[in-house]
Amino acid sequence: MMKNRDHRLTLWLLIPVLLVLIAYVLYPSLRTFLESMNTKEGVGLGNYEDFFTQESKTNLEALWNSVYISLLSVLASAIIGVPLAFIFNRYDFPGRGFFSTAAIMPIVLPSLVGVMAFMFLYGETGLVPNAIKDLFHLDEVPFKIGGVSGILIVHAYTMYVYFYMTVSAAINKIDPSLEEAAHNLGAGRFSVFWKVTFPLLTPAIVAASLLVFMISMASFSAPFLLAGGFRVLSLQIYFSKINGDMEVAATQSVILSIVSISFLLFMRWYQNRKDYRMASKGIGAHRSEVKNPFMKWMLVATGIIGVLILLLPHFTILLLSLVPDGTWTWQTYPSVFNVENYRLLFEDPNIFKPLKNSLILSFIATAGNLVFGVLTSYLLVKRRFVGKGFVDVLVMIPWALPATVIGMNLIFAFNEPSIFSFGNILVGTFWILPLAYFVRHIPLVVRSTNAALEQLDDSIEEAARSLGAKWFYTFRKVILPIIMPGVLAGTLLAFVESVGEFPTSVLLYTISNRPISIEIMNQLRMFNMGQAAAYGMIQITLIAVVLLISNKVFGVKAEKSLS
Amino acid sequence: GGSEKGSGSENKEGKDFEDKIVVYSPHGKDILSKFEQQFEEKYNIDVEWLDMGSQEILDRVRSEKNNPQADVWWGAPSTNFDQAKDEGLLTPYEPTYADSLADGFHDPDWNWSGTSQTPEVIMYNSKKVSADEAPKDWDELLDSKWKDEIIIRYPLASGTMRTIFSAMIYRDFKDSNDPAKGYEWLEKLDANTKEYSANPEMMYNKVAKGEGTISVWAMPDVVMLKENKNYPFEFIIPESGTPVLTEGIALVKDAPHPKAAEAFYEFVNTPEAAKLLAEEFYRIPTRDDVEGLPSWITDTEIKSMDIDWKVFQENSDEWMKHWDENIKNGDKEIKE
Amino acid sequence: MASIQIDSVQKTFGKVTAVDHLDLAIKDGEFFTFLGPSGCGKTTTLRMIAGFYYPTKGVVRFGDKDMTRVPPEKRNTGMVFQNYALFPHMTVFENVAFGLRVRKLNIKEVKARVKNVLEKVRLDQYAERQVSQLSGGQQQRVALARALVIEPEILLLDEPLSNLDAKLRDEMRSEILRLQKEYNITTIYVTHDQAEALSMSDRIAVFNYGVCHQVGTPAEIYNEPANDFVASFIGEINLLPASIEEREGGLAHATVLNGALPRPVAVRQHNIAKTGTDGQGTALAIRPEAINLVDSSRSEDENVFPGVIKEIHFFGSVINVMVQVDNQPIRVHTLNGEVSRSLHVGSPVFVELPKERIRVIPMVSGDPS
Amino acid sequence: MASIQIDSVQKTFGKVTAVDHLDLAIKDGEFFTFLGPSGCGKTTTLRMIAGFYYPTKGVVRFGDKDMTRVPPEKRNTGMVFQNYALFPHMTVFENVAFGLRVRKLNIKEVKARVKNVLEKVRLDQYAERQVSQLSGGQQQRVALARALVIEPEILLLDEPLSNLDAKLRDEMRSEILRLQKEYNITTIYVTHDQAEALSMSDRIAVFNYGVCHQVGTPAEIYNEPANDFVASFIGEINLLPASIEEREGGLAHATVLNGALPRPVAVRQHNIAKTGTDGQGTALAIRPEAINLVDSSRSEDENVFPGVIKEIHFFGSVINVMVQVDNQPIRVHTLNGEVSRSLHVGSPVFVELPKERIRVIPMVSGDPS
Ligand SMILES: Nc1ncnc2c1ncn2[C@@H]1O[C@H](COP(=O)(O)OP(=O)(O)OP(=O)(O)O)[C@@H](O)[C@H]1O
Ligand SMILES: Nc1ncnc2c1ncn2[C@@H]1O[C@H](COP(=O)(O)OP(=O)(O)OP(=O)(O)O)[C@@H](O)[C@H]1O
Ligand SMILES: [Mg+2]
Ligand SMILES: [Mg+2]
Repeated sequence: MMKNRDHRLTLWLLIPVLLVLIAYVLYPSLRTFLESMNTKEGVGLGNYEDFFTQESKTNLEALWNSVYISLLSVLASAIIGVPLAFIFNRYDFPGRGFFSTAAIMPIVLPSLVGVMAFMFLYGETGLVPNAIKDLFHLDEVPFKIGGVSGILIVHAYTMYVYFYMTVSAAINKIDPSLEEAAHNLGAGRFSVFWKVTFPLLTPAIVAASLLVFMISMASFSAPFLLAGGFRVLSLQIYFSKINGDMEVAATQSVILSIVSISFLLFMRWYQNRKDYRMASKGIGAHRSEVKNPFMKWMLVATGIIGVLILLLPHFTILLLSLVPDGTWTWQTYPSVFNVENYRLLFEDPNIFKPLKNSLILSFIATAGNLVFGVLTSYLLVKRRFVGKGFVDVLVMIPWALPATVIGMNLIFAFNEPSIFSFGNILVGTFWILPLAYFVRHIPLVVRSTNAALEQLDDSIEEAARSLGAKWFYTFRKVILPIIMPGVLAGTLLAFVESVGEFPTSVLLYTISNRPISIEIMNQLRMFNMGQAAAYGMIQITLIAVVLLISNKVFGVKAEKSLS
Repeated sequence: GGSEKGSGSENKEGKDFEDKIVVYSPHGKDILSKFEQQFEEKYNIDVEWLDMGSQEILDRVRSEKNNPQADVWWGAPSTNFDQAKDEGLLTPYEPTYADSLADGFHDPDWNWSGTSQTPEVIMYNSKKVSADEAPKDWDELLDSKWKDEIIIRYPLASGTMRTIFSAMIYRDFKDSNDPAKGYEWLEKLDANTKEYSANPEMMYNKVAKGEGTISVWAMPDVVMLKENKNYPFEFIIPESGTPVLTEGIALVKDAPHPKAAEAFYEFVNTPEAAKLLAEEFYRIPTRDDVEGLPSWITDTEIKSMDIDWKVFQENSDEWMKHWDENIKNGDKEIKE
Repeated sequence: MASIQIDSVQKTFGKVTAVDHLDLAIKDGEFFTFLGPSGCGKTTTLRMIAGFYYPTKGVVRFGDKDMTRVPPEKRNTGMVFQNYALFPHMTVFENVAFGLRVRKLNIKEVKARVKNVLEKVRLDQYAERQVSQLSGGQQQRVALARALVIEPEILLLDEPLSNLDAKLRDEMRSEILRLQKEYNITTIYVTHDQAEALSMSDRIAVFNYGVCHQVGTPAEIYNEPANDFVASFIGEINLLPASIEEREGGLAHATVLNGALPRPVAVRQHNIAKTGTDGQGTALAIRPEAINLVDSSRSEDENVFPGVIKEIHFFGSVINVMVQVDNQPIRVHTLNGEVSRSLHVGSPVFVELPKERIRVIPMVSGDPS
Repeated sequence: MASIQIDSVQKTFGKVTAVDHLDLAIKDGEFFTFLGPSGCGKTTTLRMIAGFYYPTKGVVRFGDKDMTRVPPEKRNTGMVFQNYALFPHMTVFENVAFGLRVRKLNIKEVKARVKNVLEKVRLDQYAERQVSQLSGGQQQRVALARALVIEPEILLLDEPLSNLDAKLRDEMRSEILRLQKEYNITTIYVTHDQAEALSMSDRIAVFNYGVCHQVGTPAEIYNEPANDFVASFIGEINLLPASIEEREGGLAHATVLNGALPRPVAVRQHNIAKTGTDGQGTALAIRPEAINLVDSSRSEDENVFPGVIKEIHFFGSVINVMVQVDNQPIRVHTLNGEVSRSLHVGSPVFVELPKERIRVIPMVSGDPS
């Protein structure tokens, strides 16, 4: 028997969460683990032994490279994301709304086309280095990206958004009187930021760091495209798989997950040392008025220039989409522009089908993520139960494993009827893809919601309950509206990622639900760079429109809980 | 044979076909739509196709083993098919035109048959390198004058490159049964290589823009890029002979629409189809009875390397793994 | 039935024991006050009654019903949180209406009741403001209104008036009392304002370090404190450690320790507290306002001692005079009236400690101040 | 130099005017108190001095320096926020040490000073706790310690003791005063506790609706209130709307309006406030403790009126007696002493309004209560 109703409520909430996690995360992942235990001599840890004792040490080298690149990626993303979030949320200036939305555009970049855009921009024959070279009559291009620096730049570029979004959501929740108190005690702008604002953002920063660390560990396109031979663990997995060594691939995946999860545990420990609930008395939220005009405009200028740089790859894709095939091959700069690529695309009567598919799939998956994520996060942050750490780890696994592995896990698990699929074979049906997106993006919503909940004073919930509100009512009317910005940050990220998701899509899509990323990939495979770019532009526009609408619709609501 | 029960629709020739067929193919939208349209016109069978890379098709057919979705797998190097055959993913089928296929162009058990052949060639940037300068044979690639001029596609993920690299090892291996010599050769190539590109587009781009000037690649692609997309590329068939890949077609085991699948199997390798593929899509046919082929095929003399693909299939994974772990110079690619 | 029974309740946070072996019986409709120094466990106890904390040990009952583990929303309590806990995303109106909406009242009634209670807390013009745009006291009143409007069976008020000015406080007090009597709401009140506690409460419990020292009516607590902690916590008091000696005819004589006073002091036998003197001795306790400043003509009377004025403090209507009698400083309160104008620092006076008003109580805190 | 000059400062939030045309000159080292009802603009004014708000109009000066737009960290003020604003991610020690660390003191001195101040606020055992694990009053003391430890030039205290019990409050008060005198810190204090305001302050400013009604020493404010708002806000007072009639020989006679009292009341000419009576008339103001309850032998004396006891309230050391004289209820305070024990509701008494202690003041609030 349960001790009391409160525990019972926790249990009622926990059951569905656990069911979903076990069915769609744990069970498939166990398949990977079991796979990794297969050796030529039967079941055992032989593959793990090989991993560490291998003569050429390529695996260890890859592991080490992955870890340090991931750590550097976290750092670089934070350095871009946190200040941008700060600038766009603390200062008001003309066009702030536009720029703050534009700042999340990097995540909209279709992965392959996006990295290629980088090459066109900053590679040895790229536009920017050559433009500088020609402008200043240099003999050599002044710089070019590639190798580790290239990977880092692309990572920082695409992943700072996680910092930007979660921190933006959190920054408005900080009681300004805390910063005022620090100023009042004599702390300058800088030390207030470092000693008060920044630490108070810890939940958000931890959330983002986790997301970025893990996604860099599992990142594929950037190391693959930018440093073909450079060894990182995610590539090793891919090559093992291509080489047909499924057990080795599985072993490497498990090790990658272990590293990622260790990082998760470390971050959790770090965060739990302190308290971030703004439990100060009453509602202190008087918006701070302190403004130093010079500083302000400096920051604002930095912000705007930053956003412009961030949008360069998008412009490059636009440029590529306007250059007809075959007119920009050996030339340094393109010379012919027209809408030929778009014309070719739109000749296809089915052009809008993948768009529609992507939207529907992403919508279904994201709706699931929203409900599941908020619930799970609430359990993790505000409820006490045994095995919390385990649930926390389960939640992050889909992010710790490379996307292809997730896809394969799902295939293993659902190409035969099981109770978790209600006795159906899911592989080859419409539903497998939304399921995959859902599983992949569980951590996004959970993490960003965690960050918001972590800052919420418990007595707000208590007040509602003592006024007679049932848990669910309280949750809907009080907690949810207050944490909305954090939830939205995660949900939007999940949606955008779903629309662009490639690695699982390619394994699982069917004729009836072919999404947009596959279409782009196919264009690329047929060497239609221009049309791929045109498709990319359509994707970007689509997501931008969705972002804009959600900003308009939800923004209003979220704004209220910010004041 | 009309042994199928139920839902087949009557076609012009009075055979019973299912009314639908699913094709997995890496051939791309242009080819697939064209053949879809022609096939539907002729047989009144609805064609659905999934367009994806051949490795992905293999993965997918494997993963759908319990619940096959596809009927036909059209287009992949023979090595891929061999692998699928070993895993029991294919159904044997001997087409009506079996006689027109040379022995190397089909599986001995007819698990697959070839539709086109792909000779591997040395490709160069014709704006930077003249035809005289260009290397004429594989071994010339090792000349130090090409240091940092060679850009090749990262081989592990590419069937084409795996074939070329394996062939280089195989040259000596077939006699000595020892890959050491071949490894040595690859090491020297590695020393001259500036960069391994992750995908073909990057490689084309870099060679076209002159970041490097030489590469090795499949001949039909080079022709296509040159003729269709204006790339400044030319190719050279290595004098000592070159591996020629066979791309084929196969039927998926337990396919839901086996009859229609056979019809499609036949349809895409008729002489007319082969000619169309050659003319519009730069594919060299395997059938020896195709008339009126374009000049770039007829004018080129291909010296085919004699290869036991069985040996290839058995060893190439290991060779590539060795290359990846021991030969590829990890530091080199990060030189910037 | 909303009487509250707290049976040997204990609450610990890790190693900290916030409440220890607490037994309380609060009657239906009673106005009950928790008094005690900062950090003594008042809020913790309230929160256990509201259901936000579960006692580590012990039972909480409402009437006959064991409520120890019933969730807060099933308890029908209204609470004003010490930190207000207003909903930041709602306006004043929405905050106050929340409890009514939960109870599915129709919109018209909700409006009417919210309007009514906002008028009572003088915030009717602020209904549409966001709560973050209110001053501290205004926020506190919103919290109060939110708890009052649902007319709960039990009202838990954690320093609900601490940020209000005296006048408003007065009005709010009457309002709370009126409501409490009208609907017979059992009320538990936490305050640091003793005047408030004494004037409003039916009964008072005095806490220290998680332990309850005395429960009683205001007069009991004030006039017959159980020990020196209660005596010195409520109001000002002169505590003279003493030993009781001769007892005869309802009278006793107490010798103040350390020879602080020149003569023994006469006390009434019935004013000696019955509770055992657990080893720390006894003290004479007398309120400053009970002491009379008399003139030299009475210098030989019982319990009259000569002294010198050391300090005079002005506290509004009362004047606080510190008189040094031998080694013993004695605090005397006198009204800010004509008489007091003649008092000056340094002048000699006589103090009379009327024996009726001296209590003899055990010492528990070891620190007679 | 830390005198503070506030010159015709105004602050509006949207349509709300929180502070209007405020002029204040606070002297170096002065202990200055803001008094006023909830929402009258005290916090807003403090925040303008601390630099968190910029005045919509007007200038703030420290000494001769215009500080209106100087950022807060350059002002060397220490502030206790009404909502505490403790850093939730720091322990008690870290919170208090923050200001010292910012000033780059060496670690040993930081430790010593924090320890010292924590002892003063009785929190030395709590140094390593997270602030969320403290009770309300403990949190408030952390806030206080944090502001005191930096020994700023200007101390801004926004109800720093509202959640403390009377004893602790007393100790904290002395501590604040001691520090203030020792380091000559200019202090601005917001409180709702009048006794506190009266006993601690050098001068007091009384606000209402963003307007300052009177600035003066405690005695001035208490004994010579500028108008009925000030009079009734500070302490209790009897206000009798009256018209002043015959004036002769330093004496005047006032007729209480509506015939509430049977006879005119004698008042001293010099007790008539000089400020103009902006149209709302004048009132007699007399403190309850100034009124004497006399026996029938004096029934014919000047300013003695017969009445009946309506209510008796017990307020600790003081007893509040409500006497009905004709139509006029009159509030009288008397000590909880021997005399008061003979008072009973319903019994007739005589009240004397000593003419020395009656003030005649203008009425501005329109609501004499
Ligand atoms: N940010 C704001 N937006 C709108 N109105 C505000 C804002 N801050 C304060 N006010 C209003 O200004 C007035 C003065 O507020 P202030 O906080 O100065 O009051 P206060 O004197 O400190 O009151 P209390 O004693 O209740 O704390 C109040 O009526 C309040 O509602
Ligand atoms: N969550 C907690 N963790 C650890 N200790 C706690 C916690 N909550 C309260 N305490 C401690 O328990 C004791 C009692 O706290 P409580 O809040 O009940 O005091 P209180 O009587 O309400 O005091 P105040 O008048 O200052 O509000 C305090 O010493 C406090 O520090
Ligand atoms: Mg408390
Ligand atoms: Mg205030």
